[in-house]
Amino acid sequence: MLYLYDGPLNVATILKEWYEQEASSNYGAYISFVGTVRSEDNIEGLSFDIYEPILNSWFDAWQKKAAAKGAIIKMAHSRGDVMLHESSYIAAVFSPKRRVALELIDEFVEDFKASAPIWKYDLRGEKRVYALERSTAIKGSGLLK
Amino acid sequence: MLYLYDGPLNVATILKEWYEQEASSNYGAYISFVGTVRSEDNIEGLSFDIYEPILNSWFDAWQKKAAAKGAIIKMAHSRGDVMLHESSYIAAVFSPKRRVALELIDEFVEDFKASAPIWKYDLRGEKRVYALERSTAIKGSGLLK
Amino acid sequence: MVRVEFLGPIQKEPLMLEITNLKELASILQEDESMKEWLENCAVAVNDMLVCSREIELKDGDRVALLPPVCGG
Amino acid sequence: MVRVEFLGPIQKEPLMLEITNLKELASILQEDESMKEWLENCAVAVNDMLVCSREIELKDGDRVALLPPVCGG
Repeated sequence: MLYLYDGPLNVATILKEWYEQEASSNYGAYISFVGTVRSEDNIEGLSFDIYEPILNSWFDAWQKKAAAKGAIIKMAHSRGDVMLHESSYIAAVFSPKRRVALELIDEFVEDFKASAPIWKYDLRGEKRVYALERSTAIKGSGLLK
Repeated sequence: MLYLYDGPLNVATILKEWYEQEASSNYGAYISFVGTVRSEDNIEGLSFDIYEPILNSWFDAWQKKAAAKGAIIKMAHSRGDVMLHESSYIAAVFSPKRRVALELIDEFVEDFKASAPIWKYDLRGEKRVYALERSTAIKGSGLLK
Repeated sequence: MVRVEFLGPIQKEPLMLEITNLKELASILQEDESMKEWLENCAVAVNDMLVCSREIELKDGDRVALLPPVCGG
Repeated sequence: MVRVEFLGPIQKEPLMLEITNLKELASILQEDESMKEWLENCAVAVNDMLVCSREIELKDGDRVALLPPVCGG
């Protein structure tokens, strides 16, 4: 339940499809987080590189963690360019009761930011500039220094 | 931005409308919580009474609290009957960055459960049975005892 | 006259009472056996604002509401 | 031969190296001035699993990847 798309996400369609996929699964709580490109520092948009093999194994580990709490996680992310006010990221948790969903979405989104193998670039003019200062070194970095 | 509906919520439409309403507001985070009626204890559905004047003032106080953090809150709730696997509640937070949205949605949903003047009934057969054992006395209750 | 309303699951018609504070309302409702449990777990609003003191003065036209335990969502 | 890949923003072509552990890879990359800063902030994966020890043995056909700081979302 990890979906990658070229370009911006169709948020309304994805949120609807996920809701319908679980319509009879008897989950009482569905919480979703949508990340949208903000206008700041005069960027024109963002662009993303994804390394899928590690993203998949990272996501599978989270899915197991969620399953142990009776929950499931869904995630969508953009590859390539996403312009201002378009959305690049959706994460969602379905769980029987609300506490699990409220806590898991927070932990999942934070770990996603810290660990998921995705690289962000600012789009300015014709350039694609790696957003190093807003990026986070993965835990254990510096092994080869 | 408080919406009350007779009967179940059209979740996909509401989530889409809210997203579109804020499409150019430059919020980076949109987090939504959807509550759906679970099949348990052989209920056929739930039914809700709402006392709107106090719900409105409670919601307005939260909207001010959100505004102080640069965020906004939207909420939808059902009046009357909502059957199994239908949804009765949506809360959402829009904020510039993710931490505010992740924290506000949790605080808002919990205070909603503890304070919002809405009463829940189990639907069983032809009966509408007040769900006292799952309800929470509002802070300050017992004033007249 | 003060109008007293019973919200949600309390099966009781509104009352119109000549009272000047919540203490007097408490005395009146305590005599109603059907209200005994509700008085234990109900919150009170005056003119749609929740209150947490019985010392509040009431005047002609005020509205009091009793709110039993809630469970939205 | 071990294939070494540089992910995301690192502008460097993959290498095919005759190495048997990550220490040897570290020695080779430390000689490349353009890699100096990346070695400070990159994580390492062997066959798509993140590792946190340089003692890991490498064998013919293994794949090593360097992952610079991330920022999805």
